[in-house]
Amino acid sequence: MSLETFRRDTRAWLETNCPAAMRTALDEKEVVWGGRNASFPNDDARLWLERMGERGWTAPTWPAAYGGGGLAPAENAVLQEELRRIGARAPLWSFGLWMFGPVLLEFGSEAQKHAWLPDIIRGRIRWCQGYSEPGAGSDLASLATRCEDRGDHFLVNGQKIWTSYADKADWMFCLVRTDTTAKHAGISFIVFDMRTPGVETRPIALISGESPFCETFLTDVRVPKDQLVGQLNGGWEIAKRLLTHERQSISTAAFGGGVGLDLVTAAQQSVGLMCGQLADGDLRVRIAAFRMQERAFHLTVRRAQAEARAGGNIDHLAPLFKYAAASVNQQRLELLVETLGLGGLGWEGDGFHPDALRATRHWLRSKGNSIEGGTSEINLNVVAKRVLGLPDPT
Amino acid sequence: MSLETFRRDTRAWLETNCPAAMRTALDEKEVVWGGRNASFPNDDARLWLERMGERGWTAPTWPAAYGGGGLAPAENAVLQEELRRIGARAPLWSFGLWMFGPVLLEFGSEAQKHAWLPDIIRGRIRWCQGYSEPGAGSDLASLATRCEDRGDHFLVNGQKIWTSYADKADWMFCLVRTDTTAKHAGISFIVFDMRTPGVETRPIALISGESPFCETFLTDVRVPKDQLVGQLNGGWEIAKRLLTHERQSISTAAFGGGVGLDLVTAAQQSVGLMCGQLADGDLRVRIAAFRMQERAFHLTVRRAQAEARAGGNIDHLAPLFKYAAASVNQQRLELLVETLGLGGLGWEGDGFHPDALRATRHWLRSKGNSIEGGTSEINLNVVAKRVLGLPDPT
Amino acid sequence: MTRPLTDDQRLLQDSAREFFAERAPVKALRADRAAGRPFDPALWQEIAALGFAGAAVPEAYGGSGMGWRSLGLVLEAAGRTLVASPLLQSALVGVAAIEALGSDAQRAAWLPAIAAGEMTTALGLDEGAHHAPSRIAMRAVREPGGWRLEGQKRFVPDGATASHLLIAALAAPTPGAPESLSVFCVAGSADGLVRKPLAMADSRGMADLDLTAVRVADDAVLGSVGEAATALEGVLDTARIGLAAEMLGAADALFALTLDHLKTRRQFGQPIGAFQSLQHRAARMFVDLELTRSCVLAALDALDDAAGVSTSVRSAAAQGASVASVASVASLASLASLAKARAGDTLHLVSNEAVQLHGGVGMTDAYDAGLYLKRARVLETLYGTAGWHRDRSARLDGY
Amino acid sequence: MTRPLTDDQRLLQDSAREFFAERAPVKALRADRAAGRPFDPALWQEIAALGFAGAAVPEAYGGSGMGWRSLGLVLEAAGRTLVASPLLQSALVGVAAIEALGSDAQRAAWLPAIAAGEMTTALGLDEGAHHAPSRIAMRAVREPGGWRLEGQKRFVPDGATASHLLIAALAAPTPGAPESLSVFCVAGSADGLVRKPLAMADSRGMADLDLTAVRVADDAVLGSVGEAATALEGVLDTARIGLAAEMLGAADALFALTLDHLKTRRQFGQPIGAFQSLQHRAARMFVDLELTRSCVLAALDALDDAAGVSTSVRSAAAQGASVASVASVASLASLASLAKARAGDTLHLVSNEAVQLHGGVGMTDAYDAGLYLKRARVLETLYGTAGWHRDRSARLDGY
Repeated sequence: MSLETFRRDTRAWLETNCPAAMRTALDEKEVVWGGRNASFPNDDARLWLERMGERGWTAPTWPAAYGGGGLAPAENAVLQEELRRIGARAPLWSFGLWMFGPVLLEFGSEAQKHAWLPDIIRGRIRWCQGYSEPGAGSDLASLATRCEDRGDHFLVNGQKIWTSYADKADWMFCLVRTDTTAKHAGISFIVFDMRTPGVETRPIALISGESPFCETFLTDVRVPKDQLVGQLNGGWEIAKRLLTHERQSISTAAFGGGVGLDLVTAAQQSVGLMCGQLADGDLRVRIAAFRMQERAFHLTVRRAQAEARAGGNIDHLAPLFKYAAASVNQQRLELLVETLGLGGLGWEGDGFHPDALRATRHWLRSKGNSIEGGTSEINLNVVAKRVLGLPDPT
Repeated sequence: MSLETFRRDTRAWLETNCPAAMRTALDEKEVVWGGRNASFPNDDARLWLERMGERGWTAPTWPAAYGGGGLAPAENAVLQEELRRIGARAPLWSFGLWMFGPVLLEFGSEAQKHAWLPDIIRGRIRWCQGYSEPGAGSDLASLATRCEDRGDHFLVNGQKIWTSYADKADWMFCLVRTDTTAKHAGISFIVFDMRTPGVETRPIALISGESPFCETFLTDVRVPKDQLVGQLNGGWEIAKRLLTHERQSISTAAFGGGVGLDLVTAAQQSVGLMCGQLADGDLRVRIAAFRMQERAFHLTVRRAQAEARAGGNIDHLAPLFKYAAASVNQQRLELLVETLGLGGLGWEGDGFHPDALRATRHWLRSKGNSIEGGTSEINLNVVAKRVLGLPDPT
Repeated sequence: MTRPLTDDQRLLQDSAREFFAERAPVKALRADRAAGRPFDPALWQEIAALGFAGAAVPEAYGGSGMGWRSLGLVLEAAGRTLVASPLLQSALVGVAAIEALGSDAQRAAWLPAIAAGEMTTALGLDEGAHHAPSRIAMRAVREPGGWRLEGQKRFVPDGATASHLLIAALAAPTPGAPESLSVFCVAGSADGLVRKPLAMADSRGMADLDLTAVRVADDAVLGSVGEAATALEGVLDTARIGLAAEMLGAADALFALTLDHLKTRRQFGQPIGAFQSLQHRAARMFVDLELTRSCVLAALDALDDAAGVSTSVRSAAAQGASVASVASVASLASLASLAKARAGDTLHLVSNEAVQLHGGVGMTDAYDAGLYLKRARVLETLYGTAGWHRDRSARLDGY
Repeated sequence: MTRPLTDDQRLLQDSAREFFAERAPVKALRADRAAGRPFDPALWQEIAALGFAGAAVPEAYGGSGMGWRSLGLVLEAAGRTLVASPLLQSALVGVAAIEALGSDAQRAAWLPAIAAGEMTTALGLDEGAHHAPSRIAMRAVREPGGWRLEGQKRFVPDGATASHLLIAALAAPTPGAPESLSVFCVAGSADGLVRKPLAMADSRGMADLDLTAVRVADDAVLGSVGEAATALEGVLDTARIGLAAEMLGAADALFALTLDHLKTRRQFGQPIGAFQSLQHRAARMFVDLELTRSCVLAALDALDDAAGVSTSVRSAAAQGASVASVASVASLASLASLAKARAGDTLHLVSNEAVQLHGGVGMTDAYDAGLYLKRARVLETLYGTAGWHRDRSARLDGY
């Protein structure tokens, strides 16, 4: 089928099948995460997921054999263009689609792919990621959750932390220690149902008042042996691949990209003008400096995208993006809160504008940007060592 | 003698003996360094040094036995007050007075003290310091200048660098390696006449155009054994004491303290006003931020002085001073040069105001403030480890 | 200026730190937050009983007469554990306002009550989300035997709980005369006064105030109408300096918490505090803290000096204003801005670094770093941000 | 905007870097400095012969017609080794001015001469030590058949050596009409023109110009009097962008020199580049450099786009100004300020860090870091400091 035909067919199908309500901007609260206890903001959202899932277009480039769309990259590009053209919402947000699926395709057995990929594509199973532990943050490879071979099953004991939405997830993909005598070479990658006896989750209240992350306690959790993905003690390679997926998805999403109040408008309204300029000259200078930094960052993202499209190698820019995206978002929210004055430091109630309350929460939440998915310090280490070739201490 | 009597006598003596010309502000160019080839800006300066040296008041607290003033601390305080009262110039600037003398008093033999201290006090011998080497900067203890025991003398071979005014000095005090099997415990402290065969100096041209420092090449230099100060291989202890003297004298002198143009005046003249404020709003904000930082630094120096006078321990503030003094001076000169625009970037000639040319040279020279006498990085290490108690890597 | 602590002050500092660490640690703030109250009234009675509420009140008025620096040390100690008591608004701002503006009768009536912890005050000054003492719209209209207040105040610290509100308003001493800022003492229970508590991110008590035809008698004017404007600047400078002391305490305690984490948290086989980049960041925070400490202490000293000066100036008023006192007022304003700006920048840095250096745990509500972060921004904003004070500092220096 | 380099551009970049590294390394600057000359005329002939002088000149006028981005790549390459040739003033500023303001006859007369390296220009704009295009006092007075120029210019780059000076002056098209900025081409040998060379810290050629009754004919006016003011802003933006490219090259090369030092200098038993605090500082410089690179490339692209736009606008002039072209002019100004400010901040940081990280050797005249530092400040200052452009950026955005 020619691309032109594909485009025409796709456009026609979308025209018929994408409900009008799904062609509006997606608010955070209306995101569809799927899963056994999926909730939908409305029937159109349910319908949209069903229709897209049926065609495998939630995972357009995955093989049709597992329920994916089976599209070639060029076809997928057309599909994405057509979706953007009508402003269609993503039918499904899913760690299964973004993270677990891609590594399963690469490392999983045929049986595993058939077992799990179709449900990911249809949004029937919601996954979460068991990586960090209280004692293993930046130094992830020091993880200690023990996984013992008990003949016909594994027995898992330990604790995971910073598991996004573990309390709402159906299954977990998880790094465990299967050899205590080796560091990186003693890690394996397993998956299990969150209903397995011995799995307990507890949401972590953040400084922003939200609880998107959980602690997960694993006590004598029995995991069937066919739920080991990849080789025994071969989990670190999968982990590294996954971290790359995570960092890319974090920095291209560019923290809180489209969020909320415009800084300059807020400043003009809140601070006022003097001699035609923002009355607070110090704040004005810092806003100008920030906006130029932000713009330089966006131009860099665009340059990298253009170079990547032209077949250039942009590996040296990858750790930069995560670092700079975090810094830019944090600066923006600090300035926004400062611009709003005490009005930007409310917690709740009628005394504050809802946009201002949202800004406060986002500001607090943004402090995690430079920690989650690889701290800024780790990213600077990576730039120094891998990009600039600076030596390790001896 | 009561302090009151001492004050009365001192005041009378100064009234008679301090020439009027020596009661004016001291310009850098008129500093008297003494030495075998001493030069004096005028006869009054020569007379002033002779008179003060004769009384030992160039080194008021050193024992009279070596030609010092033999004053008690309280008497010295009175002397300094009286000198300040009439705005008297320091009769002599001297590394012998500031650095070598104090350690000689502590570590030298009786014969050595009698041999060298009187000439230091009278300004007859000018000393320089042989510390750094091309391969030993921040890591001073890795110095490699070899000093071999040849029975009746030492034979010294190596190279020193950053020796202040070595080309104008008469004698050098110098760290050398007497044991290659130990690092800190293989260093000795020797002194020698710069006329000894095998000693060559070469001034180093700096980016500021000045050459206050030299490289010193030592080739088969024979040093009599009685010119070893302290124990063989005991030089590191002396070195540490000397570095403390150096850092204190650097940070209390507070780089370029009284130098040149006032930042605000220069900005008002060069940049102009708009709406009653400096027309360049960005520069204005940075000048304001700097001046507050500078003031905070000065208040800290004063607080430490007051606490020290009251008998408090201010050891935790010592590395802070060197670090902050360098940073404040560098910021000031960067802002001054920026304030002067292209007029602050001249090298020489009638096209520039002499004050502006001086500012440019000072700006370039100030880049060394955070390097010489212990880099800012080393000072931050010291704060982190000794003051804050942060651990060494294992 | 910049005197070392006296033995009495050291003793006071130790006992204040000990008291707050014991009786009002950060977990007391958590308890107040959970209970939905801005602070614990019982704690305030203990604070007053220790003499802290009257630290800056002269002995003649029932205070302990220890002066501003001593009160600053108490505020610093309170800042260490994020105590949100009436200390700042009553013992500092209220006392400063009554001292500077009030008549002898008002001093005699109110200062002892504040020192005893019976009366608490809240200064109603700003009418927007930013500190802007030159943008007051609240009006006081002359009526027979008194004044009628009309207007709104926003984000008044302790505004919902103080027994008395000190309201800054524009008023003319005689009909037709130019209006200038004056301060009125309004009972919390006054008719026409509506107090709307605000739930702030840092759980400290603030309120918006609506004043509709609030009537007060003549003796509610601090001093007399038309004379407050200049003296009010001095009161605000006192507030800024005391606030800077509280901020220094918060920054200092949070830095200590962070250092502790750097020494104990292990990753890659060692304490993370062994990594040089973190060591240098910690060292730079230390430098900032020490510089801030110098500014705060110098500013507190200047307050004590100015108190001395103003007393002597008052007695020598007939000879006209002395040049020295004018210079010292300018320098007090400058020092107040220096202390507030420096404390603001330092607390800003330390609070951000604290969360970052703690990693994930710093993001959790269960850990204290986040509470310091939220309080930090409120304190940074109150009575002028660092940027506002840099700007003011440049203006004071004429550029 | 933000297109990857074409194959031609890559080739050009490589050959320019190779050429300057070979023929004009930093030691050539040392030789020029020792000889007391701002640059080597023989080198300029080679540069012209390679087509660099005419990179932005259309082929119709004897140039290579490669466009602004290509010229930017050449300037970046020149910046790497601190080449102080007429490239910036003639190939960039002169060409931009003649292109934007000149008549067809002037283009035909001057552009080929610049491309061939025979004519060199210097823009005489600022009259003080700071960039201030709105503060021009130089006057051009109407005389029969021509104009009389009176005034002074300060710190004109290449002002002592250029064959022609492009002098910005206030002039009225007809007697009594309001004056506006116009640009006059004055031969270096003109009567009444006194050029005073300045010895700058970076050894680049600059001069003060005194113009006393300098008479020029009508055809010396670029275009016509009264029409230059807006277009001149565009010429200055072109200058700023080209300068930013040169600065990026200097910063990039100096960073490479510094990295090399970090890898080879040993202290405490290891390369100093193994110390984490230095690693993080190097990594942050890398981030700054990459962000700057993006801004410079985007701004150069915008120049090429605007050149396209202005051609099409010119042909479609009868239909009135298009909204798109107005927007793109605003965005060009904004991008020019972005590129110049970012390049300024980055070069400032890198030049200071380079000296510091080199330690003592960085302070010596014999080492190159100091030459980069001196050149850095001159480039930072020319056509507006980073602060000036931040301010302009805020004004362009209406706050």
